[in-house]
Amino acid sequence: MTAETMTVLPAADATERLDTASQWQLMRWRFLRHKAAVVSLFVIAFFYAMAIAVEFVAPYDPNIPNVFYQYAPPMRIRFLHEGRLHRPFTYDYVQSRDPKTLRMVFAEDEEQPHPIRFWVKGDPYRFWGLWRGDRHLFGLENPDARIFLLGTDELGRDMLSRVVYGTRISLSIGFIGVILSLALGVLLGGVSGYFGGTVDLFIQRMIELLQSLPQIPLWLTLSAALPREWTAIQIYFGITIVISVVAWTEIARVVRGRFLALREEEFVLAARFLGASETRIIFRHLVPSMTSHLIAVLTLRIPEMILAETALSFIGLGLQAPVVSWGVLLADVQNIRTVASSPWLFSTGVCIIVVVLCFNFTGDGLRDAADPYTH
Amino acid sequence: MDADQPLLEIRDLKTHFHIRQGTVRAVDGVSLSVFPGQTLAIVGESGCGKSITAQSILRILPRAGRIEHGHIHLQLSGGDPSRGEIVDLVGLNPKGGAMREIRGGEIGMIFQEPMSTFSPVYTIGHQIAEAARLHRTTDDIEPRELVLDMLAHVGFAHPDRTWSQYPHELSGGMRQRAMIAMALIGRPRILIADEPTTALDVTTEAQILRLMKRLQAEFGMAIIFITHDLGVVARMADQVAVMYLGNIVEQGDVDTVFHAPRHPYLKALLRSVPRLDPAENIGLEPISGMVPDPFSRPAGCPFHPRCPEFMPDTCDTAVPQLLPAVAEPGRTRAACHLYT
Amino acid sequence: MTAQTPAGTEATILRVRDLRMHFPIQKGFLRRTVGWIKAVDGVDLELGRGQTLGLVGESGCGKTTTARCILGGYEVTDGEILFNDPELGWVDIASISKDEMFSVRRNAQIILQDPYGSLNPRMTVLDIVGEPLLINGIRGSEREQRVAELLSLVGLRPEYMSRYPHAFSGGQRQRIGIARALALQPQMVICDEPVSALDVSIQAQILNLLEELQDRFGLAYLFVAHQLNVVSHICDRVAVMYVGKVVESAPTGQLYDRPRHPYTEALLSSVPRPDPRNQADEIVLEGEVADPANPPSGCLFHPRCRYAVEQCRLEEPELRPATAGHFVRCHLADDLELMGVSAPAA
Amino acid sequence: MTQYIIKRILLFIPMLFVISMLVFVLIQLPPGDYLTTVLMRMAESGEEVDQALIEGLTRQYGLDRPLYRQYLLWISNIVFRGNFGRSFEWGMPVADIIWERLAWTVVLSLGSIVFIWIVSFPIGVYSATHQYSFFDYLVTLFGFLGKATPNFLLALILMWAGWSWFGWTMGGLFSPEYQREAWSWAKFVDLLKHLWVPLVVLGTAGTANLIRILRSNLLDELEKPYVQAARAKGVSEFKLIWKYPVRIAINPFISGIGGVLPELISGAAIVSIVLSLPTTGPVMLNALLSQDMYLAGSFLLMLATLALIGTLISDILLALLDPRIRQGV
Repeated sequence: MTAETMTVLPAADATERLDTASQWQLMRWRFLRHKAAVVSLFVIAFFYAMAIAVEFVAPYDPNIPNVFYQYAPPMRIRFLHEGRLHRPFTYDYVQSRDPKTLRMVFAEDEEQPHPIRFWVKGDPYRFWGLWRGDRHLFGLENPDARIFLLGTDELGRDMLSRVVYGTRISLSIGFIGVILSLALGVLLGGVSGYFGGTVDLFIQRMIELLQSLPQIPLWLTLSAALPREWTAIQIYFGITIVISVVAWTEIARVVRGRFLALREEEFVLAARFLGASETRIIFRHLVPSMTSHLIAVLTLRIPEMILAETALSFIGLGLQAPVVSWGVLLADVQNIRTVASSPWLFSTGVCIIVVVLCFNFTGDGLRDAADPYTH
Repeated sequence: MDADQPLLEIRDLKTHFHIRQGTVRAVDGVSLSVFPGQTLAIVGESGCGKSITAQSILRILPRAGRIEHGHIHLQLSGGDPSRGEIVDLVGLNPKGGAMREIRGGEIGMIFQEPMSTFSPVYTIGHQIAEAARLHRTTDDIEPRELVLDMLAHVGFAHPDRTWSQYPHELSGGMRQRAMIAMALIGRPRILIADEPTTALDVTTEAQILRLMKRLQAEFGMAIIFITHDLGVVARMADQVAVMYLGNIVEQGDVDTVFHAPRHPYLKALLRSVPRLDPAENIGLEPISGMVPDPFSRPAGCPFHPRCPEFMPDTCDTAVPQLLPAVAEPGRTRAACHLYT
Repeated sequence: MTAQTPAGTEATILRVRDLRMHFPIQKGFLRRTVGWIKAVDGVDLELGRGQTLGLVGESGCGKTTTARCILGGYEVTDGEILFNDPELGWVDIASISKDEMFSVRRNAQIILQDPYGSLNPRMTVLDIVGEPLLINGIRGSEREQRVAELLSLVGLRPEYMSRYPHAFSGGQRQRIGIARALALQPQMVICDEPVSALDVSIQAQILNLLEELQDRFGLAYLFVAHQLNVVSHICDRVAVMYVGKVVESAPTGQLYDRPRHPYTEALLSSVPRPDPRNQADEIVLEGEVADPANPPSGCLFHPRCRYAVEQCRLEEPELRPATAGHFVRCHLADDLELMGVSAPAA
Repeated sequence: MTQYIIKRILLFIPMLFVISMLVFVLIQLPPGDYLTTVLMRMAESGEEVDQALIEGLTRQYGLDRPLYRQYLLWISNIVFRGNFGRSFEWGMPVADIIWERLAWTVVLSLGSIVFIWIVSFPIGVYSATHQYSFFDYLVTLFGFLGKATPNFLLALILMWAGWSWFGWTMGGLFSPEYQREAWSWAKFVDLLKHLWVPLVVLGTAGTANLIRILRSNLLDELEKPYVQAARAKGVSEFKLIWKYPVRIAINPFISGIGGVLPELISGAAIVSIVLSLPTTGPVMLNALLSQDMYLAGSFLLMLATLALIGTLISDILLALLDPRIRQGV
């Protein structure tokens, strides 16, 4: 009986609330105690919200080059102009060539402040490829000036816009990939655990086999097999499928393991003795008992898929420019010397680490909360 | 060494657990004496604090548990036998050398789960020999000889085969025998047995109980026998302490405890046990209600909400003390307001 | 306490004949069957209406497997499980159709041992106790009404029905389990170690409740347990199992007073009694329980039996009547004078 | 024990067989067969297409035969003649290319395992026995960070940091001057100077992971009765921890080798590309990009074999360590 292993319950005056608390309520209470997980969940929600509305959130079209702003460093948001408080604004850059290193140097033009506004008109886009629009979350009042909060790349494209656009591809691959592997895993793992016998034996051996193969070389080989002439969207789904084909085995194992363990539970036995049908046992007893675990497992899988896409695109076997994904963006920083002089190119990397970290924290929190009945 | 002098004396022991939900007063003012060669049974239902008392003696409490108050005086062996050196275990560092000497050397312990009290990856011989090396280090005796001898003592027909067996190769009863061998190899003068037969079948239990009695006669050690089974108490104990919610509610010699119980809890407990002989089996009288939540202990006597002899304004206000300080012959000491 | 065998078929609700349940031992990559565990190997039982039959034995003797076979928990290897169903008449559960089994389950129910594991923690008490009702088409307020009745029947407050199992103590959970078993007003309830996991004081509460319910509804209990004192308290008849076989079965008083099988004798004398003045001179059995995958020859008990003779090693004894209603599986049953539990003259 | 090992090895062979089939299917997946790719290459480089060569290749790989015959030909060439086929990219037999690179892959992987063990073991044990201490939190945070940073990104960060702060160019296993040199003490020292970067990069994620696993396992084990029983016989706390719970908590470590090896090999594939190491990764990637499938397939086959061997070794080690597994309980 130690502090760590006991379910921690709210104060004693809330006993009635606790007594009638369902599994999900208990889980929520437990999860909320895990501060890092809660914060992480918000961060993830923020990123996914961004992924949904990239066209609107990104200030510019990610593929439009700006010849005058190659490798421009991030601009600062300022509040003081000529010593006086001013609404948030930026200064534009004037560039000159350093006489010694011959590199372009950017300096702020402190003459002219460019106020930042919300809901501004900017580059036209098609939201989700369907609806036309030209409003952006924020931008400069002056349509001719530019704001680069995360700097620009070698073609002078806005890094912030690129990172934001990358969010959509990378995060959705993680999500869709997990759903695909869930479908495969639940189907095969469930079948395996439910029927047992020869079917189980066969599927188990198959899983072991797939798991013994080194993952990344397998991914590489599979992605290399995707036809070259495929369009970006086809490649996108192709890569998602490749990632899921490798990843479903773990989920299948979890599903099967839980299924087997739960089938032996006394309450399942009790239901059977009551005359409950198989369907009822599966959907009323087995499935609810494993969902919470499954959600935790899946949450921990998503970052792995995001990383897989990143890795594949990074080395050129995944998505390719002009598609903008985090992996594609990272491919740009392979040249260390460029990064050394323009470290803001690493902002993609920071995003990846933050998102993956948050997924891991959330997943951990969910896993701890998944079984609120252990003592 | 004087037989009237207790080997081990616990005075007003309080062991509390500090966990997130609050403090659990698992042991709350327990005083006990253990005399040489005698068996003291501590009996009570789950959660009454009997195992925590045992763990407090050996200072092997779980992380959240702390001894808050009290003394545990142990008379050490060696030195001048008439005086003996007395040490307060509460004052010792639980990880220190002095305490480790006492564990296994002065006080041995056996546990409930014979399945999991041995590490699965070492042989039985190795694990017992380790204890032998810790407490019986003499140059002229090989630990192996000692262990084989002890294994034979606890009833292994082929000690040398058992020596190289792994725990999973033994049955539950055999494992418990091996556990006893391990606890006794250091020739402790006190053996703490924490529900040693609860996980065993009744015929195996009989084997183990008989074995313990035989070994006690042979080695002359005192036994602290922790159990919830009144039958086992009746078979094994000389002295009995009945615990309820961290307190001793009644204490006395075994015959008096069973035949002249005084505390309403003990009386009720005895009435609620089904008898083996169908002829003696009349209706059971269960104790109403249930053991209260450890976080919301009742004020006053902890048993008062379930007590059939509850006296308003007395039982729910003052905590009854275990009286009298010294048991009168033919009388137990009971912590109950009926007797004050 | 009547010590009569239910003679006529109509007084009998369950008759098990030569029940066998063998489990395959599978090993290796391809899970080949390398042997059989004869968990239940020729069990005969008879339970009268409104009676309680105790099934006792040590762990692994096959008592729980027997109980579960009776409710169609496994596909039995061999034997008959005849149940006198009020709607279907005599049916053999061992070879019954699914639909018929569904109907039988309304009249034969079970209370499981583990009060923690046997209730789905994700369902409210209403859903747990109401599950059998729902399965049989009783829904809505009618179901709620019934559940409320059942809860008060087992001594729980009906307001508790919206609570989840984690709100209850072990004893209360076992009451919920009993309410669930009684939901469809069965005639026979199998109690699979219903009080083993409970503290003494709670155990008595549950035993009294079971007796009360039996009186009220005329239930027949098959009471599976390892605690001989509990069995002695609640049963009319007792069957003792050893390694998959019934070795002795008799009315409780007879069995405890004058056992006829050496194993029963040893079992009874092993039980520590809560009275220091009345401690039996216990017969301590040597050795270990036989391995059901690899049983000894002849009488399964002979390696541990202090009365064993040559015949015991060679020949397997049959279960045969020693006196009226007292069956025993021992070659020497008539010759031995075995010790019972009655207090020796002080 | 011997019986157990023999059984495991006997199981290993059919596994390998099935994997080789899988690999063969994989290398057949890209559109177009080997021959058309070769012809296309030749046409691109303006070489004369030699009819005899075409026939030779067709015969050698059985390209006019059904797929299963092609497979049998391929696998029997590998098994009986050590002939993995020919890389047109390199213009030489695959066998000549892969062995040295495989050797480096093994060296790096084993080196990383040693690194992972040395680092994670004491930290994991300390962290579990001092739960909720400052160091424990620090380690946990490091664990999460290590898990969240893909190793190629870590490689990039290290290289970037090395370059911008110290002006180092990391990457490769040797300085250019030793690249073509014969082995010497100086070359070995040079190797060590370079080796730590890939080891750290490859080892970080694994270390973070193992610390987490060890910590949580050990926390479970510390609550077990056998630990209390050992404590009750007077074993000193230090010895107690290392001898009893750690010994059990180590099992996932051992079985981890089976999983760590494929993971390391996997991770090494991309890290090697970033750090331009002479391992399998970069060559395999090139082979895949240029559809040099016999080369890529051979790599995949060999890497899978390595991983299988890892599993085999860990199974055997596990059996050595745990009598319950050894005796098939």
